[in-house]
Amino acid sequence: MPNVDRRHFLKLVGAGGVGAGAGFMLSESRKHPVEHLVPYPVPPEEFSPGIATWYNSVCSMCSAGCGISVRTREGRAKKIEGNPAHPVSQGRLCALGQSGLQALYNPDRIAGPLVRAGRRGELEFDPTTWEESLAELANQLELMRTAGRGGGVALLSGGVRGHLASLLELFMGWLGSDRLLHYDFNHPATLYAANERFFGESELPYYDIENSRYVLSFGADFIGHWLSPVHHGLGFGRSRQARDGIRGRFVQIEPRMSLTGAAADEWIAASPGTEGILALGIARRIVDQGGYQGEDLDAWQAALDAYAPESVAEQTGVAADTVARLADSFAETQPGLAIGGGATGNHSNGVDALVAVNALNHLVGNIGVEGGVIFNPPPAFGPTASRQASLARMLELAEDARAGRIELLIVSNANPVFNLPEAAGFAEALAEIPQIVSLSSFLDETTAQADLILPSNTYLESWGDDTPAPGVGFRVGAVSQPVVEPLYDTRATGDIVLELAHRMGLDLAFPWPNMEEYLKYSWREVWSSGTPDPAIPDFDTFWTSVVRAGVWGDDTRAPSGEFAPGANVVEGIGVAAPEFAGAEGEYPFALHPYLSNALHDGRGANLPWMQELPDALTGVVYGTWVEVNPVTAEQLGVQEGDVVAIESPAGSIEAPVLVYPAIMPGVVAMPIGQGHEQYGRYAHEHGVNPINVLAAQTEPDTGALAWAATRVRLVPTGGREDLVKVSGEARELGREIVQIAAVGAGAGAGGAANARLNSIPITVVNT
Amino acid sequence: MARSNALGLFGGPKAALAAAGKLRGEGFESLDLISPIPLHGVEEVLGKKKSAIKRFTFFGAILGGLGGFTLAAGTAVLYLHPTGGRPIITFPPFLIITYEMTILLGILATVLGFLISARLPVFRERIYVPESAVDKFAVNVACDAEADFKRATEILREAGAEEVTEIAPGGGQ
Amino acid sequence: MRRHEDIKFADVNNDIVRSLVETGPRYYVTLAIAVLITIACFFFPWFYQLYYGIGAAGMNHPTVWGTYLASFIFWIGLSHSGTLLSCVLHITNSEWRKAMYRSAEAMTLFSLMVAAMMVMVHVGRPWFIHWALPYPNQMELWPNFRSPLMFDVMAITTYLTGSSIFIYMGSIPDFAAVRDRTTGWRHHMYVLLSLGWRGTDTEWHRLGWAYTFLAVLIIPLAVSVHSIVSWDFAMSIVPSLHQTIFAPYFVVGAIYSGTAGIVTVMFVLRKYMNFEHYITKVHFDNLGKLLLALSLIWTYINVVEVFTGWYSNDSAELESLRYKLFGFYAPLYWEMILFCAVAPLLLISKRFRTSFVPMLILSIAINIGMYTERFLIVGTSLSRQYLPDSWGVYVPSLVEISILVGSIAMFCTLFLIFVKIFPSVSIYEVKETLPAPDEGKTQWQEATH
Amino acid sequence: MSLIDDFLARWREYRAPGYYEEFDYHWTMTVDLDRCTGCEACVTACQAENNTPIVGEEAIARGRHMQWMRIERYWEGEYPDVKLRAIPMFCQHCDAAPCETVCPVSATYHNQDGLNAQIYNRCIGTRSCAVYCPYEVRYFNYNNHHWDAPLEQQLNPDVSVREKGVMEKCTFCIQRIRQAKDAAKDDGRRRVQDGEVQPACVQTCPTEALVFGDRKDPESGVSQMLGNERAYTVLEELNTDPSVVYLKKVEADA
Repeated sequence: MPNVDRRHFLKLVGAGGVGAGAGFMLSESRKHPVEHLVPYPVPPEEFSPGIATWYNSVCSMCSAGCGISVRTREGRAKKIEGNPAHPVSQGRLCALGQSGLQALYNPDRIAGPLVRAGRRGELEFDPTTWEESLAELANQLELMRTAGRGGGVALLSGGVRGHLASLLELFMGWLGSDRLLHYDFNHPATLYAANERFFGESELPYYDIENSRYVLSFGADFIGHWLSPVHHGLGFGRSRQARDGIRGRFVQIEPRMSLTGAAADEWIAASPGTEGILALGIARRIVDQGGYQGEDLDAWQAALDAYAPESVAEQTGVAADTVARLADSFAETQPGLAIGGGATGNHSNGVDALVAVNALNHLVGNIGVEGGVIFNPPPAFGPTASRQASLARMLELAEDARAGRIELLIVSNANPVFNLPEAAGFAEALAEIPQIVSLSSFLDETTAQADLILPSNTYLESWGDDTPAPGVGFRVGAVSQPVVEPLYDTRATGDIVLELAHRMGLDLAFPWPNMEEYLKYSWREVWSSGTPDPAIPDFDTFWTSVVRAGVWGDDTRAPSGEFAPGANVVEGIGVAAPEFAGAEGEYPFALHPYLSNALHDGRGANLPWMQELPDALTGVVYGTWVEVNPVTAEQLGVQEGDVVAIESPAGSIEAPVLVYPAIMPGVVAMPIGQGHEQYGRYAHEHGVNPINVLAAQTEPDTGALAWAATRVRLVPTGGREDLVKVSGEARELGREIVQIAAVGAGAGAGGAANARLNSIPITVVNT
Repeated sequence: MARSNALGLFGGPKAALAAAGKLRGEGFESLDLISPIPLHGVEEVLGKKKSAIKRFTFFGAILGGLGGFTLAAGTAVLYLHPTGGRPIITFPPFLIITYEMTILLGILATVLGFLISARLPVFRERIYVPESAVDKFAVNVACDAEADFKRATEILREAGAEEVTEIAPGGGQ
Repeated sequence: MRRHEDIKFADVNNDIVRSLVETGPRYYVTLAIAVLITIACFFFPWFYQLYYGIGAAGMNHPTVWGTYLASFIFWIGLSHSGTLLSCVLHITNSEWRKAMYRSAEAMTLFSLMVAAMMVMVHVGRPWFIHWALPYPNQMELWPNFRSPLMFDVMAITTYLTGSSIFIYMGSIPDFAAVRDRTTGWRHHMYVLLSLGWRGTDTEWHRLGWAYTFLAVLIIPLAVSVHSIVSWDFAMSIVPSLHQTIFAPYFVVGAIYSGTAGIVTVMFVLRKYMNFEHYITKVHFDNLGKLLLALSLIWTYINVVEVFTGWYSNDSAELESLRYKLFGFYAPLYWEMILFCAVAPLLLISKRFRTSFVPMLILSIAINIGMYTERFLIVGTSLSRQYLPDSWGVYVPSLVEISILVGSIAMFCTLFLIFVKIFPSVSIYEVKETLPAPDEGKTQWQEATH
Repeated sequence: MSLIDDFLARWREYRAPGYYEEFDYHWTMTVDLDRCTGCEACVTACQAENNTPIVGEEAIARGRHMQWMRIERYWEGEYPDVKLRAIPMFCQHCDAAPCETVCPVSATYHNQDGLNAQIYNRCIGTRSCAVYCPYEVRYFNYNNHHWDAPLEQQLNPDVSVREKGVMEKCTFCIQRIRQAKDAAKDDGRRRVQDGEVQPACVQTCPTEALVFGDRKDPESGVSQMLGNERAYTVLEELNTDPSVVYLKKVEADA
């Protein structure tokens, strides 16, 4: 240990709690001066060897925006846990969020800037320097901007919020391009549209599951991956068992049992795409039974006239008395909550269906009440105009590319080549773009097509901030700070953009040297918008405490006013029969793709923990399968492991069969996430990508991809592919392993269980 | 000649036993029968033999039993490792150790007893005829005086010895 | 070919010394093959496994024990007839024991050694296997004597010691006889081995007593050894292993497979060591009767096991039973029933019992069946335990199969070396069965002619 | 005569079942199956905390997964009246643990905290503990495991990485318990307070289905949960006396 005198050394060792034998260790270290106890000649200020340091930040593994605390030891990130102070995660975290560490320490990260050497897609790259590549790129952009061809630049990013989104907005604005798009496969575009139409709200509302007594979910796998799974999980647990004498009841309506369906008290299979019709059937029953007494009762009766129990039962496949029972118990049990999403929202009638679900909440008076739907204030910061791209918008981009209107495409942490159906022709369109720059940390399918790769930091190495969506009913902002030094020669996305702007001579418009300074600058506004606190006299104190806590918020909910939908909204209520790509005669099964719990939309496929995390419902790891009902399997003469071809009008893939007991006979389901051709050693050559057989079918209102609206046929190939599973027999055989109690038994368990303390005292240190 | 041995070789056990009986009747005390197989009826001729082996076995086994239990219980007490909610000193498993150790030490003590009582091993030269390991039966008589030796030789020859040799004391043939 | 009663004492010495000293090329070729197979099939895969980890074998999450443990039980079982049978017959003074007991005891010894090797192969870190012994150390820790595996360590140590001593004690007079007929290094070796034995009446007397005491001690020991091996399983709470009948089941199975093993060895010795006139139809007949009796007891215990399992109506027991009888490994189960319960019924016929080649085939079949039994005990029970989610299937890997073959070769190697050092037929006890030079027929000869 | 008295006193002590009359702590976990959704956040948390290796597809196909905890899934009924019941399964830290007695080298034993401890260094890999464990929660290192660089930088320095031939299993995050005890001692307190220590799985559980604490503290969260009428232990008939107590799932038609 050079540069460390004995006293200092003892102090360090003592601080590490391993004081015993230190003298021996010291003499040993002098004997072998080349061996370092700590691999730093001069230890950084922030840590002591042996003592963990925790940094609060924001999870970027999905769009929920959970607050996280990252445990670091000796400058390395060791564990991600939920930030107890963050209202979304409240100290908890999902599996995907925890494996963010493996994004950081992924062996397949791009270690430095690369420039294409061979032909496109041949994966031949030469290393280059930031200096050279940024100078060249900035030069090119500046030329285009001054020539008025800035509109030829397109920037396609993944789900981005907060000030990074603002920065991109600003940058593209200065370039003079309107082609700034965020593409996220899981973005609930139809939900936004339905809320806009019914509530007139542009933000997602807060679903107060925690205080609800009855949750009726139409296709929304809110515990698995939908919107904010960790927060919904908290709500689920507390609704179930945190209240004395009250146990929330959960009903899940979907054609294939999801994780939420398995956790629910009742799982009801409705024909794919008819969930909205079922919602209206329930609504009609509520209205008929006098459960709604609003002034516009007549309008409602008129709107719901077509949804008589028999016709609903016929269309949805749910028995009329079940519809009546659901309606009665939903109307009776207050506060209740109706949630719609997932496949329900991503069908040809998605927006209408979600409007119907919203209508249910309104009919029983659950808007703006605790345990119901609570509207969110506008986000604390960030751009207001949504740049989220629907399939239609992406198709437009592809069309522009084909027409030669795009000269330069910058892709940042988005993977449209993987996440768009092959039928959309996006990959072919990319070939028409003269130059593609990727800012991805990984060599994914889209980056493989790039001419220049400027690898960005992972979120654990970057500055950033976030406003969770959906929020929790009040304004929340969270700061994401780097928890470790960048591992490689990579730069944060924001820093790359700022650097480009500087090199383009836009110093006046972008006066901040780096992302951290930009954030500090922007957060002054947040500071001044809050209520003054004598404990926080100046911005620096504010900033330090926000970075320490990882989150800032104003935890008072605005009182909700009376809500009533407009007359034309009520009039327009109605859900058409779903439309599928592919005729029923030729393609007998509706394909129900779903987001894998662990791999999400495929982004988790390069994380070995996620690859080895058994699927929550089937126990399968590493692979794609097609789930069929036991009856269907018998009809097709297939059993588990038999490979079938899944043929749709848009394409064909092959996958082994998994006989799944909880799926409708006319439906087959496939998990999304596998089937990567690139994306590193853990991702590629596992499974297939069901997105590739989806028809480019859109929801007409939003242009969103209706990913649940494709029909397929299954053709046994005669091949075998044993599914890799961690579990054996999935039947209990009467062994009473999971024991069952009747409703009312031992309710309200665990008031004390809600103590949300971390095991180790958290030391938050600003970097 | 202070002392010498007369060794008679017989073709069969009956003759050898008869010779031995006669010698004994004549007052020769130091008699050895050397045979390729254990002879039945030796005791009737040469008197009952007693051996201490059974005591070795018995005490060896007792020692083994005590030692076995002590080993198991002592180990448990010295290296306290609570397991499976059982007491530190548990009888059923320790009795099995006791049982095995009883037998082990019983066996070892028996071997020791055998070696001691049979005065083995011996690696110096002793009175021995290799034929006695094949099909000859030898009677070895220790004689104190010349007269005794002559008498013994006579008896042996009378009993049908195929060959009688004189062997110097403490040596081979 | 000489008749048994025509054999002279000197012939016995001649024949047996010849078997030790005269070695033909056939022996060397056989030995070389056995050694080569041992190295190639046992040590090479084992070293690979030491390098790679137990993962070289096919064991997995529910089935953490596999063929190594099955082989261990098998070899321990095979060891059971030799010394035990020899002791029982010695105490009951059976004459027909005398020609065959030496090689039977040797079988015990070598199968125990191979079994001990299987333990080394079985454990994950054999380089620390000495931690299972109580020796003074600086780790402040001694083994756990509450463990059924420690019972094993103690029992097998005792049994190995006891068997070695027993076979050695019985051989001392023979070493002395051979000592006188050999020269060179052999002579020196036998001088040491015979301890200066002369064959005086006192020595014979002491040997007789000591030998009898040893026999008395070894009988309960042998019974305890396989009981203890069975407790490795029965002390667990694995369905279909946690059974009170396991100890007698194992002991009977062990004696059964050991007796079959003796038949095999007898056949080989008789055929290739030219001991036709010592090992006769009488031996095969008697062993055949014993085998028949054992097979019936074994079958009975198997039926009881199935019946009690079925009668319990316990989900775990039933599933375990169903899996064994009709699951993935069902063909092996029915093979075992065929070889160990059905085929031995042929032994009812005296003609069968006294025909050498059919007896050889049957004895090998029984041991194949008994190996299967041990494999099924490990493989099927562990695959189907209490939590259905943790069920799995275990398939042995090539390394395991190779090590099994290698362990058989290792046994053969040891046996081949044995027959050149130990008189594989007891010289003095065979002589006891012959008429003494000045006597008529022995009792035994009268009974058999 | 004090020698004899002393001997008798010790004899009685060592003949007492369980040996420890009083554990210092009696760490207990409760799992509310009515809250558990089977989302497996706990599985990843455990893997991250305890350096559980990434084994690869082939190893899993051969049944050699190493995650210390798993979610067991059991289907009940047939379509459309079908239910999936999930139950987290990890080392139950039985007070009468079958695995402890069988280890010939004392590599697994019961410590003063009521934990079923596994000493990796001492393990010789007989795997008998895994056979004796009815919950199938012991995992064996069939080979050395490898972390592709730089994934190894994530490894938790408080937990060792196990070599081939060694059995491993859930420890109730003993390293966290140790740290909490040290912290309590540094604070001059005698005992760790409720909520100060949580294993990784409990810490992360989004539905708060898992509760961890000291059973000896009557005020602790787990003690309250243990009093719940839904409390039961898995495979109770085997009398292993687990330290993991499950709360029955509530079903409407039960």
